[in-house]
Amino acid sequence: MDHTPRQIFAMIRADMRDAVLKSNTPWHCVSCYYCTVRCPQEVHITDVMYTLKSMAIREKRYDETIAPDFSQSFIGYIESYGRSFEFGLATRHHLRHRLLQTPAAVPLGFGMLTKGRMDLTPQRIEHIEQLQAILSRALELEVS
Amino acid sequence: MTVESMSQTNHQERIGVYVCHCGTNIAGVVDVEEVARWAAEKLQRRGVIIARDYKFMCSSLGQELIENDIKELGLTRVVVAACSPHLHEQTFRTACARAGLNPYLCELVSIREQVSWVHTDTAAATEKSKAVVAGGVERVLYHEALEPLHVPIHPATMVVGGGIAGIQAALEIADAGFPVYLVEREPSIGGHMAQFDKTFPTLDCAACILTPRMVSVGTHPNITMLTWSEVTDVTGYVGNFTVTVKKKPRYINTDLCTGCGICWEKCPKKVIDEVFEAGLGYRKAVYTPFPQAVPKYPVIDHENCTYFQKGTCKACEKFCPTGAIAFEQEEEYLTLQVGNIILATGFDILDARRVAQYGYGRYANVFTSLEFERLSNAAGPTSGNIVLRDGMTVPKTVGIIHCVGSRDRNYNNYCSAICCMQSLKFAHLIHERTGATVYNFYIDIRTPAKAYDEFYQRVLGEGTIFCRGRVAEVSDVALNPGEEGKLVIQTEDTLAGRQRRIPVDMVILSVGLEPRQDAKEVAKLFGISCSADGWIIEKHPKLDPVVTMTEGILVAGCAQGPKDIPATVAQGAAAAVRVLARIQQGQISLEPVRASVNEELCSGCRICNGLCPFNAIMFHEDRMVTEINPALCQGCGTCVAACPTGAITGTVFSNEQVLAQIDGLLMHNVEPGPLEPAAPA
Amino acid sequence: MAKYIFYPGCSLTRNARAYLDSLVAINDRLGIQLDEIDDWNCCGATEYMAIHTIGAWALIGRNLAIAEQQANGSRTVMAPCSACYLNLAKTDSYMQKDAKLNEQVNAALAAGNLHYSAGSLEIRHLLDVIVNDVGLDAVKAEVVRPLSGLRIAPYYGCMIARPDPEHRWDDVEHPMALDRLLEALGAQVIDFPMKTHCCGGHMTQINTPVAYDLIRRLVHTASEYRADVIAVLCPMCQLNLDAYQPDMNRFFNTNYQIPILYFTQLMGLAFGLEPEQLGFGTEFVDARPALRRIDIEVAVAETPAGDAAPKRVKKVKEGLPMPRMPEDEETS
Amino acid sequence: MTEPFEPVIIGFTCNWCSYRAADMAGTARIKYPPNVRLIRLMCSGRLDPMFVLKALSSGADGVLITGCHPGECHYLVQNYKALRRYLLLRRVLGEMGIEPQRIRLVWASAAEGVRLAEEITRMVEEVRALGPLNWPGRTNGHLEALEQAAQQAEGEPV
Repeated sequence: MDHTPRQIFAMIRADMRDAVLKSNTPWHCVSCYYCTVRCPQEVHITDVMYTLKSMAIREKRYDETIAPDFSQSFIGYIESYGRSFEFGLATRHHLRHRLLQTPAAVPLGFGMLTKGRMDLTPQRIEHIEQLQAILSRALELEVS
Repeated sequence: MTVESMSQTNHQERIGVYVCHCGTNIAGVVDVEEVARWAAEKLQRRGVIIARDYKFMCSSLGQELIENDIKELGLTRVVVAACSPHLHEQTFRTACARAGLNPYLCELVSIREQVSWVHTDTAAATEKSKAVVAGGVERVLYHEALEPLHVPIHPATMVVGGGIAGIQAALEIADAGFPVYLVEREPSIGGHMAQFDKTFPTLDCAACILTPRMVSVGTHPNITMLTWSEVTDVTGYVGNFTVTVKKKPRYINTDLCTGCGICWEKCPKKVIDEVFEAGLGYRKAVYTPFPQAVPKYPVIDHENCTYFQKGTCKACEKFCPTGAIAFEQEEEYLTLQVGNIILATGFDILDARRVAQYGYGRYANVFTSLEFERLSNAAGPTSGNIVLRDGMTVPKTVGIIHCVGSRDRNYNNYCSAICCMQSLKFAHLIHERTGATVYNFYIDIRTPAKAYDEFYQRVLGEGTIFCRGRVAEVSDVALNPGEEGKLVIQTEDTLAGRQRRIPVDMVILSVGLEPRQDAKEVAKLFGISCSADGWIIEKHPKLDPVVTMTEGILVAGCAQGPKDIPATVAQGAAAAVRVLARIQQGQISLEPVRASVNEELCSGCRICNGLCPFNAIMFHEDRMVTEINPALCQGCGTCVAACPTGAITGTVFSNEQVLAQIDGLLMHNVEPGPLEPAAPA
Repeated sequence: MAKYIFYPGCSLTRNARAYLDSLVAINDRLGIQLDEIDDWNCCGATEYMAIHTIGAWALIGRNLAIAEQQANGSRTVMAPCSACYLNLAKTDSYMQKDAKLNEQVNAALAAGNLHYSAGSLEIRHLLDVIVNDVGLDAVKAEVVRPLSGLRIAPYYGCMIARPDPEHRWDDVEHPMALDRLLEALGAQVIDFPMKTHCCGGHMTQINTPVAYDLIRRLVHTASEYRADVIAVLCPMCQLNLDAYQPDMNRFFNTNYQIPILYFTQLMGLAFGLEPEQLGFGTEFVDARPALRRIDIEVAVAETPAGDAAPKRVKKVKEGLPMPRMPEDEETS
Repeated sequence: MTEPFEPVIIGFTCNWCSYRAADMAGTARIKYPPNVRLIRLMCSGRLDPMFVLKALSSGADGVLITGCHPGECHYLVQNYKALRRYLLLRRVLGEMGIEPQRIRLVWASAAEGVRLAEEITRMVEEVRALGPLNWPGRTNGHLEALEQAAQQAEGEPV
């Protein structure tokens, strides 16, 4: 995390747009919402972090790529199948960003498969075309 | 600028209109010159013979302007368009009276609070101002010359709350020679101040400076102390309140009791003292809260007394050398007449359990500030030894967290005003008595009063560590070496720009001040209002801070808002002076807003009879007419609105006045052609 | 039988199979009937919102819209996964409060011939349903094999009690619902200070050292408090604490062995059901040693009292009194 | 292009709570539309339904009635009487074809400047949406009304 959330807010106030969107801080947010409930000024900090992430994606301003890529892979499966696909996500993400650590992750993946906790094929919802229509309309609304 | 009406008419009323700029407060938004010009021209047929605008109508020059016009132009009515009548109605009425015009023939309409301060568009604000002026002109035509009502002031005063504010107020009035009833719901007076050890910034011993005052109250011939008592009912009005006070049974015959203390020595029942010791110490079921208590007589706590709960014990009775134990006592109700009431009901502290992330109630060594006051007090449960909750271990590191529940929309949005200084005082005491390392976790340090910042600098010089940033949480989770067995304070040091985990032995939460839990009910009982936060609202936040909107009810100390001891004492004294002024006048003049019945028109339907909560309406069976007692009438006008025959009329707010004002506000009196003003009734 | 519209979420169909199996196993005993949302889609977890905000709301909106059509005799949507629960609840709440958002979501849904009237459904978590609808007395009545002697750390994770848009929980920092439920099962529930701290979320995929540290502080604290088991109510928490516990041990050179079980599995055990019905065996950290503790009742009783007592000293006899907590006030 | 319709609303306030709320809104510089013109009474209990009828018949498009919150009346219980009259009046006006949104009762304590401003804003928006009060016989600024009103004020009950 290159800036504390407080620094991010100070930077927003100082109009340091580029630096804010390039910061990896929002990508370190795990959405635990502690900040949101503890903020004495009732700022919805988690939601602000989401907004910063989506702005950075739209403007392609992020320096580190792991987290944005993970999110994009994740939603790619949703857009194709309507459900998340852990096996595909894990393998794709590992091969792309953690090639060297992949051997270490094999036992975990193997365990997931043998314990019946992961599928090799994705599940697809019945009306995927309906979902895709909704999502593409949403995208139009977002960019307009 | 002055605009005189072009043609003088023979109207029987001659009205002057005065539009105030209030510097730029009004003139910055409203085109005041245009309003005056318009009034002179368009309202001329309604009797306006002169309209002026002036920089500050309330200044002596502005008032003279009106006075001169009354004298020279023979004005019979005056309309001032300026600020709220709650601010300056009296000013302009007095000006009229000086010039020989009955003060009730003056009408003040607000174009500041209701126009320039709430609107931004000049054109719209100017138009609205015209309507407001027209409403005032139309209304003033129906004003009557009235005389204020005079009410005698009962010389006795009631002070509710026996903390330092109430003590100060009671002593000031009593020393001036007038009787005071001091009502306190706890067994002793003294309030929160009696719980403290030292007072900032001078570090005087609280007991040393408070005890003499308490003794003076106890022995003062003009003060009747009613401790262990509560006000249950208030009726009447300024000068003449009737207050009912419930005296809870002490179960002690105070005529016989010498306060020797044998009863509480012998009492077998020990209970946690949640009030005076803030839950940190014990007391017996028969007790005085602290050794210097005034009065010295104990009370028996009915809930915890073995005899009352189980039917046997009476140890206190057996050992009492004077036979003062009186189990048969019952609660008693006193009815008292007083002229004024001062509310000095104080504050509560925020329930620290609400801020769950700081672990109060879960972690033994998290203390509230009030608990720490008792812990550090030489007369407290540890005789002033600063130790952990095990009762013996001296802490080596202490973290003091500021602003707990204050300046936070999740709890209280306001600053509690005293916590910074209190925390600095704690830091000093801990450093002095234990040599422990002290951390202060603060957002901002606020030390604005005399010698406060110097105290802060002194504490800085003593080596206390300050860490700026709101603490995230307190936990007993050891993640790093050195954290085992400690409480860990997790915070972002916003000056260093990084996260810190600081292990400490003791955490003190500087909790915020809150209105008393029953503040709303108390306000209702005394007919006053509380702000959204729950503090009692004063008449004016700057210029009238110790008087409430209800005549005869005053406020002092933290009941009005968080404040330190010097400010509390100043308010107590100020409230007393206001009361003394009233008492010495002997009487007070009140607005002559009263209802009366025209017996000719009264049909005897009795619709109004049940409407008056003050019992001012009586019905004469013999003549079958209703009559209103002006001494009891409070002027609300509900009966006026209800009377189907129009037999009841109300001064200052008559039907004619209100209906005429509606016409004015809707600009009926402007266009077109000439119309004689309706003759005032 | 009380009927609930059921949103299982992607995890329950696979990696959190044990959660679903144990829920299905105890359903009847609790009088809960599950009516699964037809053709539901993923809630987007914490990822979709990071890419397209309106898309994320619409994605969730589709589930709500279908659920609304399906609502028949019940308007309560129940989700057992905290992230799903929060996404559904937050969307419903924000749509109610923000007219523009409401309009945009429905404009997107219209592309799929769907519409959702914000506020028409009530979104609740499984734990909330069990504690508040079924009730602890009813749960107690079903207990045939109390979990006496089993020390459980109740772990809520983040998204169930926070940000709590509809104020369904007693405290956003220190909730008590799961504690009370586990107590009703006869277990020894520890006052777990990390009960609402983060499990690491998606950090396992993004920054493993950070994730391992977040996992470590939970497992470490539970171990300090001598917990036999950590009870969870969210598939993400279970996955991170369980599947990544061995990796985390390798990373820090530690050897924590704390099984991570769904609270429904523990309920099933207390209700006398067989472990096989409850999805035991799919966990990475073996739960058998802990299970053995409650099966062999004698061994538990033989444990010296001092061992079972919390390590922390809460109150010394002659010390200063502790402040009274709301729970104390209720019981006194 | 025609000017957008700007309604005129007459507001009745009580001396102790809602007039002070209006003062507080001013002191705090809280903004609300200039369409409302306030009249001070001592108590909402003073509100004669005739005042409302008079205002509506003389050109107001809506009437706002304000007072202390229930239980906080300076005169103890008189705001309950205002409430009763308000409910009855709404029914009567409803039967006369006047939309219920044109008459509104708002409780505002002396501390609730913000709330009062919000309620005023909301009411102005609602009445603006309704358009001008279309009440046969309404005088809209003609003088006969004043004369009639003056006669009424002479003592004829309504």
